[in-house]
Amino acid sequence: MMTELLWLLPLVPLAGAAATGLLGRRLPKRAVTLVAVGASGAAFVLALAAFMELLSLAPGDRRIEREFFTWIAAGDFTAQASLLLDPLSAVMTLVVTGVGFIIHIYSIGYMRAEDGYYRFFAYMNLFLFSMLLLVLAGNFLLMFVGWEGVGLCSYLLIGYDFHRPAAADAGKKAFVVNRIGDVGFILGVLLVFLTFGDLGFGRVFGKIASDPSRFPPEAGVGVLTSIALLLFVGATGKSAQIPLHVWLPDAMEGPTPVSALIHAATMVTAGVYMVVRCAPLFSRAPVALDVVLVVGLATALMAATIGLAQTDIKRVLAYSTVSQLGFMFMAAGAGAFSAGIFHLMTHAFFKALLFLGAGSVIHALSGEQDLRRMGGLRRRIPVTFWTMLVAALAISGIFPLAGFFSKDEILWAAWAGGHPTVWILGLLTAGLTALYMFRLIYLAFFGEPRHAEGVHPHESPRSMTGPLVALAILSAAGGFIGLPAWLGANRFARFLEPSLSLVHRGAVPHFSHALEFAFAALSVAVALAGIFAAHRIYLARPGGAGRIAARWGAIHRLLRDRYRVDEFYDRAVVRPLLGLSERTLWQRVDVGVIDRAVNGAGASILSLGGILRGMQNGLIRSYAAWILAGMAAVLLYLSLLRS
Amino acid sequence: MDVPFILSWTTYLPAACALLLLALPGASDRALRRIALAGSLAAFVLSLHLVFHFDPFTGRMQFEESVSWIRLPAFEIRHHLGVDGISLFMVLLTTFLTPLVLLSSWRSVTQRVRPFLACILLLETGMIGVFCALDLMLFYVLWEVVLIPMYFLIGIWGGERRLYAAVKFILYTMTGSLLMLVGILYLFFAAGGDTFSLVELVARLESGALGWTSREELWLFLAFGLAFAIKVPLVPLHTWLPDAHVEAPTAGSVILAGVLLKMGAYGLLRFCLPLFPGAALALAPCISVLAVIGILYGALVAMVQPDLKKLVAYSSVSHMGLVVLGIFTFTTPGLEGALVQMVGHGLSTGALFLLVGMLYDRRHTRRIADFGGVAHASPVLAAAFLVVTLSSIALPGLNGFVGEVLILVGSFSRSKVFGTLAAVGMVLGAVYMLRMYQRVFWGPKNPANAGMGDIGTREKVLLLPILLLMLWIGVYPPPFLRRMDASVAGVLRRVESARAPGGSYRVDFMDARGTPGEETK
Amino acid sequence: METLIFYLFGGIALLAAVSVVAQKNVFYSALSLILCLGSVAVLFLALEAPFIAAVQVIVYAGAIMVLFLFVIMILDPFSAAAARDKRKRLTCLAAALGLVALVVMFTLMRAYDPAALPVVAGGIPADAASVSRLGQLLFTRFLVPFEATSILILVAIMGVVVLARKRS
Amino acid sequence: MNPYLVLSLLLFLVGTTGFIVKKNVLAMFLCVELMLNAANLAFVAFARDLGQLQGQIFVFLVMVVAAAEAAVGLAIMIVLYRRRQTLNPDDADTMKG
Amino acid sequence: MTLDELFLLIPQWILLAAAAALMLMEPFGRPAGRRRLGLVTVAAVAAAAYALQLQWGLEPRSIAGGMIRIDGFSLFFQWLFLVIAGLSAVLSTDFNQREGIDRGEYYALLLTACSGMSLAAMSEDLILTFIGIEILSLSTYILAGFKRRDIASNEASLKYFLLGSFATAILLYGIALVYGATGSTQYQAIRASAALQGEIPALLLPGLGLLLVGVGFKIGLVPFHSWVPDVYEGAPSPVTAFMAVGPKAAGIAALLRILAEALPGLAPDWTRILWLLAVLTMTLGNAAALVQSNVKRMLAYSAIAQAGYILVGVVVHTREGFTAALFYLVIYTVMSLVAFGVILALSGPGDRRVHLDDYAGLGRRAPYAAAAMGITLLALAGIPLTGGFMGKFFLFGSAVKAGFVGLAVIAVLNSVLSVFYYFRVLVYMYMKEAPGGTTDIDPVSRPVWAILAIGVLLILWLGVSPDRFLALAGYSSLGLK
Repeated sequence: MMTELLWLLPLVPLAGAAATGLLGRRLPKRAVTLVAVGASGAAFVLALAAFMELLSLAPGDRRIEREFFTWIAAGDFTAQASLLLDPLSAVMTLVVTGVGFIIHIYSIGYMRAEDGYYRFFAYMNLFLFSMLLLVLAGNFLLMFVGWEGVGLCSYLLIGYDFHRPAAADAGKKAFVVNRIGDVGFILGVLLVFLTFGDLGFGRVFGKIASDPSRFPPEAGVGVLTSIALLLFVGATGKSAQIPLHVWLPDAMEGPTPVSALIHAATMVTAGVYMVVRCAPLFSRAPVALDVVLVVGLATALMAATIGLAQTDIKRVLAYSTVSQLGFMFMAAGAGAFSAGIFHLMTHAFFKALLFLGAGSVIHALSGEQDLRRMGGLRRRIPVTFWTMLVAALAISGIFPLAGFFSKDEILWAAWAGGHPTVWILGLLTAGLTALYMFRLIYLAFFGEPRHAEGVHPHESPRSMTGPLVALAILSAAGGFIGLPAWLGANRFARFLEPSLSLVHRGAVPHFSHALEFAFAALSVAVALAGIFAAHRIYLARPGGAGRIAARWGAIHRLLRDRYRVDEFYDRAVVRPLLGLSERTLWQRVDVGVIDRAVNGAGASILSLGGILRGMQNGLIRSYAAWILAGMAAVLLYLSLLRS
Repeated sequence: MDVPFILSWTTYLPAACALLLLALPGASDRALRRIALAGSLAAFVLSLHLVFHFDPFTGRMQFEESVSWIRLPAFEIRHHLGVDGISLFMVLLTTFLTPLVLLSSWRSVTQRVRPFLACILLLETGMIGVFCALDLMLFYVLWEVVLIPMYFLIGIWGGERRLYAAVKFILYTMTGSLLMLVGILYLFFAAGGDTFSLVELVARLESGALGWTSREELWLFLAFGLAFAIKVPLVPLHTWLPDAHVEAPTAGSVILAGVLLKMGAYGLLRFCLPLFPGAALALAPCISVLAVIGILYGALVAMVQPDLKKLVAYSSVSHMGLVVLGIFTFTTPGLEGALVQMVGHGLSTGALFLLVGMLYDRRHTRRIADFGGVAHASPVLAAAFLVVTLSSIALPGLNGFVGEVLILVGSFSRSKVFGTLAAVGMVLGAVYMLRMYQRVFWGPKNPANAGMGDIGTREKVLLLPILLLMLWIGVYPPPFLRRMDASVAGVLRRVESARAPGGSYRVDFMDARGTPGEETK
Repeated sequence: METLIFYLFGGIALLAAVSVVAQKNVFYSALSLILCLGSVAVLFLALEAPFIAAVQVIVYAGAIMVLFLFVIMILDPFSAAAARDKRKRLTCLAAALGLVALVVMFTLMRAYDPAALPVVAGGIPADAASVSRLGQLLFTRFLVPFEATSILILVAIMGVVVLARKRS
Repeated sequence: MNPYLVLSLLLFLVGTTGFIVKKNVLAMFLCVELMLNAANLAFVAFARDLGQLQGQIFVFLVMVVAAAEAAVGLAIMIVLYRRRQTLNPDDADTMKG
Repeated sequence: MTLDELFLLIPQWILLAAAAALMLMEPFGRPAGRRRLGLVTVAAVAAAAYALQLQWGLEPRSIAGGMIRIDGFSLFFQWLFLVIAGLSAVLSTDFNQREGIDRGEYYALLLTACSGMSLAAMSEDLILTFIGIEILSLSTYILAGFKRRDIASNEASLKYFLLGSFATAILLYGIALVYGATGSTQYQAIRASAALQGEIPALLLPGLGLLLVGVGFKIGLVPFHSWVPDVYEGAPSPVTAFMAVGPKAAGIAALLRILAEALPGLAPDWTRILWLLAVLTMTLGNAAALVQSNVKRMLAYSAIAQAGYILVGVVVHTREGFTAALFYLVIYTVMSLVAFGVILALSGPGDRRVHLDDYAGLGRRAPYAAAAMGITLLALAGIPLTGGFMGKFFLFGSAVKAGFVGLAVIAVLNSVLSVFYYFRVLVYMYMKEAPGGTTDIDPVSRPVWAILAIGVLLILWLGVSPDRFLALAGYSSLGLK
């Protein structure tokens, strides 16, 4: 039943967006709330129903593709408007609508006082629509529609407070950086079409899998590698990986629910989703996979280090997101696609929770975001504190919270896949994660209150704490659907299996459960060490952080300035480009060369006219001389130059 | 239902209306405006008839009509009109935009209303005629006729440097078109000197009854192509465009960007490709290079423009470069993409100029730096502007994307380098458009905008059809694409015939780049 | 005999022509021209054109040139001497161009050979009674040009009346 | 080559050059008369060479033309002199450019 | 000369009789009769036209001892000249009264000039052609100086006269050389003689050169053009209108007859010379027109350039070329007369308001006159749907067909050039506001209005439906060869 109504799933939020966007200005807030939140809730229900229906099918049949109409057809290029529901998209749909619904509810309270209330919800619903389209798309081009759509919504929502120049700038930056990635993506799509003559996921992957002679899995750099790398460029843009990670921290200028939904839980994970969706392709492009792995690792490590030195609570979380996304790509790069998705899901829970919690903190402190002006909030906003603590533990990878299972699976995959260096650095990153996360917790909730006079921290309303609790439960328990093999069967991986059936798998060396367990214990230990270090530095010894910062001044400044990547881009790309356009192309080429040539041609003819004017001197005798000269010339021609 | 002379009716109705305007000495401006609007709407309704009765399954000309115009012993020039899938939407775009343009000038043009309306209506006749004409001379005549009202529109109702812009416009375009006249004459005599009919000439070429040396063909192509390239405009022949756009009144800019530029690309498709396929093939690499340069160059220069109209003008250079690139891929997606992009660019850039005009009406400035925070004062205007901006930067789901992606498919299949560079244009497009949008509409409340007010009903009526059409093309383009298929296939067949083995032209430059195992048809 | 006459009067005509140009005073230029015309009249005689020679002396030198002299005397016989020259280089230029034209035309015309001419239809042979033949022809075959010259004279009369009359 | 023709050519070119050299409108017109005379000489010379009569008729007609021209020309010059008290052609240069 | 032949010359007799009558009306006519001077002229022209119309369809023939040819070509040009004379007379009436030069001789001279032009076009003998041109020239010398009290008019007259007689002398010497080379001045005889002699006779080439100079002067070809701007500027405006079309057309007619009928054997030579002259004429005429600020003077230069276009048809020397040249002459005549008509209608007392600044804001001050001027300028620039375009189209077409693609391209680029200055007048009329204190436009008389209106309609009609005139021109060009 539900599979027949698959089109409803994205269209419900779209209808909500249209209704709130077009009519919202005239509707009362209550109606807007009803429509928008109702739409997201309905989408969640529909997603749930679809998921259930999928579950009811035999694993082999869990792939439902519906083509609604031909979207674009020109010559042999056709793109269908087709939706694809399979375990992978079902999981994503659930995450998107579920977290989305929760955050919609949270936003009711958070955005209560805003003028642009309807606008906010219209954008949010539009985002849900785009994200669902991205997730459910049955072919590359339609996916690109959602892909750009979520970029647009991100742009709109970051720039929601458009009167603040910082927000406006951040929105534009997000869109442009995303666009750079999108170009890679669309080029990848074009190459897919060129290579396979088709764009549908099923058919393309089928052709790859069924034709090992043309697409040998272990080949070096071939067309598949090109496609994979181009697509991955798109992923780096959307998922804020090096070198296109710069937009995400700035995106924190958006309202906090937006940060939670778009820039933590869903949109930024689209890159991961896409890579996993294209796993049959990536898995046959080992070079590309290595690139994914290295980029993921580098991003994870770099972002984690930056996270240590940030003072804005949301920015810490943003870098944390970048770092965690890096983990997901590490998983994909190591071939553990389902682990990536698993971490994607758990991360969605606890990171959304962290952001919402941060939002609650900010709300409590009347807009204060600087960690240095917080402290001692533990008792003032207990619900927020406890739920955030759960999330912090989860992200740090403390057993048995959700993050533990997913992260551990990734690290294990890296080791098992034969990348010990990756494993070590990953482990280090996990420790750093615990360190910066608990730095946040300690600075915000423990110690002396440092907030400004006149601010009276207060707990958030029920509509905000409710979602916190719900997400806390998910963060705590969400991991159990993907228990590792040594604790039982990984049901999550098995569920995803039909979506990954075409993935090429090399020989996997077998390791004992004991080893796996040992590794898990090690990672928990590292996390605990991180927490301990945080406690020592930020809580036990006041001023410890300052001393460390002073001792490693250069490094600290480098981290605080985020490795100065923005400045580098500004100097290496933005300003040269603007200078080139302004001075060389416009002033020199356009005005200086082309226009001058055009005007010069005119001017030279005018000056010829001027010369003629001078020759027309009014004297009869010189006119006669002209006639005589003409006569002489004609005669000269007739006598000498003839024939 | 078969309406006789439907194309003539559509074409000449606006001109008749213009004459009516000139013949009504006592009428008030208000009445004149209404008459003009009614006339253009009637033309639009007539053109709708074309769509509904258009047979998408034939590549031949439809609604053809042909009467003798100038009959001489040796030859005759015929008044020969017809539309096919290539011209159909150009005609529609014209008839669609003209009423909107008239509506847009309702308040902003208060001086010399009568000649203004007459100019616009004459312009409409010329433009429709250009798209329908199947006789080379008729085409040429109408092509030139279009210049004059445009010249007056810029020169009389334009901005401060209007005279310079008008002269530049006319000299640039006349240079090209007069050389085309020589080309037409040469072609005519080379073909036997008895017919100017495009259909007949193509038929002769196809049957082999007519032929020329490759050298002749090259020169002929250049004679035609120069006129079209100036009109498109192709870099480096584009410098008339920013000036003309900036100085023209809103209505002029809309028509200029919306329709006039399309005449160039249309000419390439309609004449250069079917008549000189060999030369088109031979020159495709050079033209593609220019087109790609245009895409990037226009975008980069647009990025640093301080004037709204100038920015949009340079963005047109960029977008039209894409159209030319699409045409010279000689692939179905490329050509259809170019056509969709032509329509789409007409809509989005037309709408942009309308919106800039609305801003200008309110603030009497077009400098980007003078604005800021407009979204506070005019949220609906800001929203509409945003949609149009997004369409212009090819956001999926809006019209720009369909054309752009098809062109990219076409060009990418020909040359990965060109395709990639063209795609880079997408990024630059986003940069300059969003930069502009941010600086104009976002930012803190600006006291200068205090008296702006949001857009009124008339302006909403103006924008709504465009926005809906953008959405329609973006979401469900098959009705458009389907009607182009047969005609585009016809053009491509002509081009391919020149590529036949033993043909004098081989184009290896562009095909050489594909990796083994991925030939495309 | 004829050669002698040619060189004598041809030389005089040429010298007189040069004198027309060389004289500073227009009065003497006019006199030189009369001398030139007279010498050419002698050459006409030598060329067996007595009627033309007579007309040349009577009408041309006699009437037209006298008219010239009258006008010169009426106007300003000695102003030419003081005339300022706005374009000094023109003299040299004219001389150079005249020289070029001379050389070029001379080279072109050098090959002139009347004997090579075929007999042309419509040619009127010159005979002894040429003067009476001349009159006859003027009123038959050349009637139209002759009448046309009368229009010319009508025009000239009108011109003089219109232009030279006293102020009305 | 016919020596009369050479003489005629010389007269013609002296007239032509003189027209440009002279700085008096009357003298210039005298040079034109010189040129006409040169043409007349050529006509008569050709007529003799060809044994034809019509060359002489042409000369007669040309003389009439010359007379008419002279009348009109002198009238124009008189008007010029009345208005400007000059016969210098270089003074008649108010219109130029 | 038979009675029959006299009958064929009746149109000319009528003109001359009328000229004589007009001349006599001056001393003997009463003052009241003066107003009718123009009317008499027009009546004479109409009568001549009627007489001419009776000759329509006659077999081509030579009359007057092979001096005059009656054929389509002659008819065509006689028609054209009658129209020019008639229209000039109408344009003159008001002007002459205003300027106080309303004398019978004026109209008489118009008629004699017309007669001279007709002779030049009909003549088949160099001597008669010479005399025809001379009649025309003498008439126009006088007409140019008709405003005796005006220094400019006098100066124009003097310049025209001196340079004209200089050129005439050159022409005459050329005729003498041709006579010496071929033993005849009759076109067919020249042609036959040249053909019989096998190689080109020695005197024929310099003869050709001098003929080209002489006739080129009349047409105003560069570098024999220098009199044109000054004389056009100085002459009374109606005379300028007449000169811009009449003598030019007569020169073209004579040139066509001479080259096509007498000297076809020298075609390679004169084609190349005229090619160069055409290019020079177009380019320099246009370039000089660009920098003019006096409208009359600008149109003078434009007239030079237009002659260059017409010359294209001669250079091509095919049926199509001749036809196109004749056709363009018709159109050029109409365009020129309308343009000068507007100028003289607006020029004001003393014929002074001829500066571009005087045209500022004309579109509002005198919308109809401005519209007439505007359409004419568009036509002169060769914009489609005007006769000017059709004319150029057939001219350039003939060039392309005959293989003169380079010439066509140059001509076309020149058209672009010309757009610049033609449109500058449009700019002044429509895009600039009149400066304060501009005087009002004088009322224009009905006859002048009628001429302007008919002219504009003709321009448009020729631009839309040129078939008939083209057929006429084609029929007329049959007379050549």
